[in-house]
Amino acid sequence: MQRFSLSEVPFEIAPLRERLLSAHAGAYASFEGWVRDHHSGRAVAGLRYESYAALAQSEGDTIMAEAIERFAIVDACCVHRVGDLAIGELAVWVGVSAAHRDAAFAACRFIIDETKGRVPIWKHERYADGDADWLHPTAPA
Amino acid sequence: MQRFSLSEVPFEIAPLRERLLSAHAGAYASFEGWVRDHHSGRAVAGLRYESYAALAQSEGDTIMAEAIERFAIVDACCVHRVGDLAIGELAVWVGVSAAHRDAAFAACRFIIDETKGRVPIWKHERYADGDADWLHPTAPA
Amino acid sequence: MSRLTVLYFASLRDAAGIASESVEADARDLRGLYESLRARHGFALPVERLRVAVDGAFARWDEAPRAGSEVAFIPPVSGG
Amino acid sequence: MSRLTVLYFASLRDAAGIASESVEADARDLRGLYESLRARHGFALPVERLRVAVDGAFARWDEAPRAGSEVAFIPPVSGG
Repeated sequence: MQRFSLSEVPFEIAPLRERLLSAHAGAYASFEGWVRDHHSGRAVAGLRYESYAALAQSEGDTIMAEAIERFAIVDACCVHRVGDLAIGELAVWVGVSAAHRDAAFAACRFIIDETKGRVPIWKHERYADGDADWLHPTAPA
Repeated sequence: MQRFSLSEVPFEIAPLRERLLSAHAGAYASFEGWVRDHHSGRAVAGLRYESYAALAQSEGDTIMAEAIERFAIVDACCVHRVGDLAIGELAVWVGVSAAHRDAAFAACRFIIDETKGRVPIWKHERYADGDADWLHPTAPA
Repeated sequence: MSRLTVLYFASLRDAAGIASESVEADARDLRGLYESLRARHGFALPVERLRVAVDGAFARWDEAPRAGSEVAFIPPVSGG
Repeated sequence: MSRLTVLYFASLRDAAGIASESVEADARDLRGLYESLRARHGFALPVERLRVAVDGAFARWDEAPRAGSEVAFIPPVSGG
């Protein structure tokens, strides 16, 4: 199972979650990032995610391996969209199964934080006023 | 929308999650508790949840109101199964939408912790060796 | 004397062999009511490990039993 | 002189007007290579805010440019 992947098209969560189900796991934590209609006080019309695909894949793989190593989890998966997204669309999904909820929550948080901080994906926001911009945050988002 | 509910039958997550989607929400955290095949080193064959339904409902409602009050979230929902459950079945589900992930994770954790600690629901485990027992934990589980 | 209904859940119900019963309470407070029922049914759980509810809301152990009310003894919960 | 390929992403690509180009690198290290390309294309981001990758793996700024390699300058990321 490939734990990290980029998707150029909308993807279904259900089959991904299904793969994490296990008779040994009592806890499952998940996170979803959705495209919001506002950012820093500006009305957002839509956005585009661009990635350096080869490096994003290897960095994503590294993050998932770190999560498996650090936390007492059964399995984990993360999918990040690239391309054009509309308001309300799913941008990123993380799912983690574990025997206990402490590890499930901690690993889920770790994966989304590291993905946002390290994986070479960039967000290009189009604003309602016609402006558009690349987001290059100065501090960890 | 009733934010907390007990369910005597298996329930679908998708329509519950759907109700939490919002153009204002950029983050969604969820938690699921599944019936594990082991507990404290013993092989578990299945379990039954019993509740004091009237008090469980009012205490659940209180927890959800506290979560809405304490955290910067858009909405939240929690459903807990009662009755007989097999290994791998969904026992409890929590979903939270928020503008940002900090609040989504914190509220999701709060709701599952408080539900486990305060809502009058009891777990009766049947073990593979034929034994069975009510779980009355001495410390917060 | 107050006639009221007592509800039993989980291990208390198993020990009592019934889910509820109507009792004549002569105890001064709910704590005393539990102690007398514990003696009758042989409940393992001491009052310190329970909570008590009256008519569907959590109550205090030092409240007096009210005639016609529904009293529930709440063992440590284990949902989730 | 090392002929290599440079990849541009996000605001760097917009500023350069191209996604990649083949360059003759005469800089001593990758930091120097970025500085020369920054001067040519007018990139707003200083080297301190970037990371650098060579052939699909993160690299160090003090590495020497290698002929035939693929160098990518990584602006601050904003996925999630």
